[in-house]
Amino acid sequence: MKVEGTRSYAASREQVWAVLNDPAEMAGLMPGVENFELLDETHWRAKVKVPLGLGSMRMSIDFEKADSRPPEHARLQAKGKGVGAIMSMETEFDLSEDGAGTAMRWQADVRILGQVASMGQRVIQPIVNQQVENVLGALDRRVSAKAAGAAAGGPPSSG
Amino acid sequence: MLLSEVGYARPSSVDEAVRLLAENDGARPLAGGQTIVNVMKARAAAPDVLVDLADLADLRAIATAPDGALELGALATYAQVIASSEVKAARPVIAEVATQIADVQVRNRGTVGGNVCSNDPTNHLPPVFVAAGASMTLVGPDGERTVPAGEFFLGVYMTAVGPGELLTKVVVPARDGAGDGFSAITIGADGTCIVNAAATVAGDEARVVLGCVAATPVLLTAAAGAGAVREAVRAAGLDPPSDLHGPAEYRRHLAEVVAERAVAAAREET
Amino acid sequence: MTTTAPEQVEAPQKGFAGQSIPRKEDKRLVQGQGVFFDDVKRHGMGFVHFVRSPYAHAGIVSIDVSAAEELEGVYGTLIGEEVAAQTDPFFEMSTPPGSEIRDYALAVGKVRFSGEPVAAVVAETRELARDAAELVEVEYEPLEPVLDAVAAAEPGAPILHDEAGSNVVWSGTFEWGDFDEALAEADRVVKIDRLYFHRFSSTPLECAGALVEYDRGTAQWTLHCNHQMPGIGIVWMAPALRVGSDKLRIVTQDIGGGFGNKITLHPYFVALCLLARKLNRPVQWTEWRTDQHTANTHGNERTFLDVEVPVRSDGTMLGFKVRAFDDAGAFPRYEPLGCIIWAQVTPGCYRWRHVKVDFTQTCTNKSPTAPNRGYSRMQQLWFTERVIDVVAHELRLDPVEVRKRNYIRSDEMPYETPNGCVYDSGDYARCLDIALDLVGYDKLEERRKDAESRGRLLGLGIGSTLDSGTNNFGQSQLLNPELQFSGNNEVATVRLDIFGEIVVTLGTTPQGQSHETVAAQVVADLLGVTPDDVHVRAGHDSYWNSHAGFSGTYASQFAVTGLEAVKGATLALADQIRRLAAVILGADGPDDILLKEGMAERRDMPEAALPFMACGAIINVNNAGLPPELDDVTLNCRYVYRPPFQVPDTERKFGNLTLTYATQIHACVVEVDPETGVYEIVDYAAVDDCGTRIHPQIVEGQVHGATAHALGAATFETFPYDEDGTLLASNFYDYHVPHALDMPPLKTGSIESPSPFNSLGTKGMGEGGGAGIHAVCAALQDALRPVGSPIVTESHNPYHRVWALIREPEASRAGIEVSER
Amino acid sequence: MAPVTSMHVSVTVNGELHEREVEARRLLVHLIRDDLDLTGTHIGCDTGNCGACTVVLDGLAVKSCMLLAVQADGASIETVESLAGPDGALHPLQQAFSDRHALQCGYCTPGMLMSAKHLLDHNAEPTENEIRRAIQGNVCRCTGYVNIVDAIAAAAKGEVSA
Repeated sequence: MKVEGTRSYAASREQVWAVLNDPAEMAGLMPGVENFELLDETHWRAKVKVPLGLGSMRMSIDFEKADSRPPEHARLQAKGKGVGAIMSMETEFDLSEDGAGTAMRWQADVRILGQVASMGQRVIQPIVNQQVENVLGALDRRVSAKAAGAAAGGPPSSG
Repeated sequence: MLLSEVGYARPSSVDEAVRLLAENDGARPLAGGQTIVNVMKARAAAPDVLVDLADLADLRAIATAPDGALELGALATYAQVIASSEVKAARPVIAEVATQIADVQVRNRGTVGGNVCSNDPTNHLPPVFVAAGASMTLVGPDGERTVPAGEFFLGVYMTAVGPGELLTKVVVPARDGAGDGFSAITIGADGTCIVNAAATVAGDEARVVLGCVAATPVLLTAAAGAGAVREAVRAAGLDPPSDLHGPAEYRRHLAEVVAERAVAAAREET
Repeated sequence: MTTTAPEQVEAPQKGFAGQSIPRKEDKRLVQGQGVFFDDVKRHGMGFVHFVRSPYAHAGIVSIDVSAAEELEGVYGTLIGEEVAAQTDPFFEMSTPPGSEIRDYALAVGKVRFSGEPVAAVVAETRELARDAAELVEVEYEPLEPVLDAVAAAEPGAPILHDEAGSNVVWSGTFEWGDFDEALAEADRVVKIDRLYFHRFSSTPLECAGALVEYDRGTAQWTLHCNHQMPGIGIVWMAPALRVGSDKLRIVTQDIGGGFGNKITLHPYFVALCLLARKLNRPVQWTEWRTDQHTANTHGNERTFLDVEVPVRSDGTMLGFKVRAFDDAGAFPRYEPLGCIIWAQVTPGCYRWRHVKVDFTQTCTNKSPTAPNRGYSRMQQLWFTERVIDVVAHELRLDPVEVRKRNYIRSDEMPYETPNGCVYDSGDYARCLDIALDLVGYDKLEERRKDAESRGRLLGLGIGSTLDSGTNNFGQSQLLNPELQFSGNNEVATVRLDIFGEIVVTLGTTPQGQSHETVAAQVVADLLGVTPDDVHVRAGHDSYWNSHAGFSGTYASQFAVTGLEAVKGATLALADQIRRLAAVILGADGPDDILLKEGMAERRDMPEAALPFMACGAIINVNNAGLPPELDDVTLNCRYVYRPPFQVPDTERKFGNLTLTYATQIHACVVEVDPETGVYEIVDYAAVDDCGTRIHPQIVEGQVHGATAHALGAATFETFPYDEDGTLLASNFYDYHVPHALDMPPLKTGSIESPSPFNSLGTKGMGEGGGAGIHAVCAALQDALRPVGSPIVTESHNPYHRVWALIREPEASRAGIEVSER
Repeated sequence: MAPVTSMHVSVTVNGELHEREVEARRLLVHLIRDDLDLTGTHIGCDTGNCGACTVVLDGLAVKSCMLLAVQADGASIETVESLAGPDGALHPLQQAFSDRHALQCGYCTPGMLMSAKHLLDHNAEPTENEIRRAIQGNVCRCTGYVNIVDAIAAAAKGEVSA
């Protein structure tokens, strides 16, 4: 299942890039992260408890930074395991300058296997959309906070 | 079958229930359990604590308010709704729709509150309540608040009920000459819904709400004629899900049909 | 409900056979006192949970059970490596490459369908077993799945079984008559590029399972289970476990429906046997509904390509040619038998003499298939019925007339089909007339108009099918001449016990087919007692001597094999009673003794009579001084019935493959809402001819059930997969089986054309031929004529497909071509 | 009260009081079948669709796989084992099911009978459609429901064999 979209930020490319490429920052964007572990430069693991309304779904997700051309392009692979569900996701971001701000073109290819996929065909798409919206919403807030922090002379974030 | 370990509490008052919901991370109210127990069986999603509302007798009541509004307690079962003279007098469509929900056993246990709070896109009641302009009463640690049905449904399985909050009742305004209608295409007789629509017609205006075509009920308003209703559904640019019971284009087409039928039924009641 | 009076072809039988007596099984079942496998408990038993693959196709990199084993209350685990070390792969029936496939109780090295078991965990409670299963860590290396039988045969397709090197399980050509000659004789040839029979199953309400005990002292396993074909089950399991067949005792009592889906449980059961031995405790496994849907068995999915039908101007069809692709799923467990079973009904009900079939069966990354009510014949019969209706439509012929013109006639019975099968008896045209009468065919046009006035489209369709019963297992040699299977057998014992009790044991494993009752009727008539006097043991136990190689309940055969065995054993007992009584009563000989009302009496002197109780007592506990001529009288008689079969001719793929053919002619009237494609069956008639009926009510019950399965499959029931190989109907929400409100009113009728090939005149009839599926397809095609005449080319027609047919009728007709000769 | 993962449960089943310590996650059907050994109540699906586990709880037909056992604390439950009289005499519904051949494998029968009993307790003279609606939540894979509907109608009318 492919989802994609564009987003614009009142922040510099570097600022957006900094958020998107810092695993710890990313972990902060995902809903329900309980535990986060950096394995090496390009690999990290998160234990999440995704709130799904009727209850939460626990997953252990391994991330791999597959491709990175700062500050314009990144590709990320994620593989998650939960009870009755295997999730795999490949996400790509392309950042371009947009006046004073930054435009982001993103796409994600999400695949879900297992019992959950078997039972939830008709709701998986909207649920994935909801989760993506959550992440993007959090990203918006984080980037604005960063931009505001930078404007206020805060410390530059490390890549 | 065979659920994960779960905490269980059975409060004896709404206050205690709200406290339990607020104090326990991952707590979720348990009403009839006809959706949540199933979800827990699959273990894909599970609450950590179930707060069983069974002893909150006040929440079972179905009553007519002085202004003629119908007050459905969150714990009123479908069977109660079907048998209720208040429902029949105020908003008969709700009883009619309740008779189409699942089967006798589920109707004996399943509740109005459970139906709207689980907000599965195939549920019948969310479109009915949105069309009728109902409102949901929520009680939380900070007291009571009211959310219009149109703002209550936020996503698949997601509603405006916040952490530590409890839905206590659904208030459906008096009909005041308006008519209600409902139409659904289901898999077999009263099986899982493929597409449904509820309509409330007042004068020449129809509020049509489509279910099962998006994550939440889709509200449209149109002149209450067949052509206008179909046009309004087409103009809505629906992007319904595809599944084994019907591709998106079939659902898109059915949406027009059930919208028109629901409006026609509603007009008959005006 | 209307029931036409059965038209007796012979004089009505006397006695209990032929009467609908109260069922013996009912008293316990209506009180919840049946014993189903999940009701059996043992001290210290552990509960088994299988860890299943979420991938349709993947290599197994590693399995780590340590966390699961550390959980308190967990007794142990089992993984594929242990299975591979301790067992041999299950016996495969195919020739190469299919025979190279290595099928084990758990996945070894790779997984080949979503839901395939990769490990098992045993724990103190059911819940704990599941908790522990979640702790088993399996690392997979995903592989591309292949999900279509035709694509699986193409070069370059992902290969499921590397050791076979091909996905083809079996492939061969069948040629009977002279198809080229038929083309030359034809006035027209109708070509259909593709017909598709979908995947579904009967989904018995009781899922599979077993409680397995291992006795270290005797090295014997006892399986309390619901296997419906223990004879063959043991043939699979014992060699895999490297033991003799006597080391496996299979016990069943009540079984909650089977329909074929409980024939290939051996992989699970072998895993349970290994666990019971490894952990030295009884282990219990109850399959879940989700498991049954994803990983038990499905019915065979079949695609028919490049169909050619030579037809004369008057509508006489001369035969057909087709390329068929059968989807066996991930493992050919009972397969490739489906590659020949269809040939039992090669021409359906029709006098088609020239047939050419190219048949290929492949593996795909989907649930394995296995016999499912109407196994492999239903697909072929659907094909023949579709051919009839498509050809009739294209040539503008009346489907009723075309059927009557092409049906095999009653005066041609017994009729040898082009491939040597012998249709024993029947009168299809008469059954059709009765069915049409029941649905008011003469008023059809008026009803069409009435429906039209309500905005509905009305159509009528016919399904003509056969239920071929009592397999000649020699047909397996047409697939693989090396196979050492042929004929068939079933066994029963009948004995007279100390207090005069008549006790019957059966080799069968009924799942609702009422064998206790029907066997008692036959025994009662032969011994001159009432069915109440006959104690038929409930269930099956392979440890008794009531067990033969093909024992079980499957393939529509009890009324022939089961009852012939019962009859044989009862006649032997009757003869022994008469011989004993003749000696005791001083009669001239056994022929002078009459068995009547529980007594053996002298014909010439009725006051000289010996109660059965006395007979039982004399032989069992009071036998001193009996003369030597009674040495062989035990009053405990076992009889194995062997149907009169020959090994088929493997060169010509020719021979008689089944003993009896019951007829089902169904007529269906549908009303379609053209706006939505939603349709309703407004009238339905099922006319059945299964020869002599021992218990008409039970026969009718089987007709109802088979019809419900067919109607469910026609409209609701399907097992579709997404592109990753995930099953999309893993529970009863998405796999909608008909509920009470979904079933139309059923009218039934019957005639009796006794089979000349067995002594009772009976025919197996439990499976039916899926007539409802064909009837619905035909009725929809008929109803949709006013909206562009779409052609129904698939067996499953949910509302959205009907809507698509209405919207794009031309698309459905694109693959149909009529050429003049 | 703080949430617990296990609690003491008292239920009256077929007139007999049972007390058990039960995990909160245990389904009522497992309490009935595994702990109380009343194996007449069956399980046919994982999702509350099939109705094989139907029992009557405080006068209402419910699916015992859709309730936690702890939810039944204090409740009175009737299972199929309650239908026949103490003398073994079959309930009219049981007799009608046998008379009319309304069961084949018998697996759905206990749940079907409890749904039928619930119907007749609330509606002594049901129409055919009311009967079909009453058993809509009970799946039978053997009979096509034809004889089940007949049997319930016959029991309602008292047309059962002695």
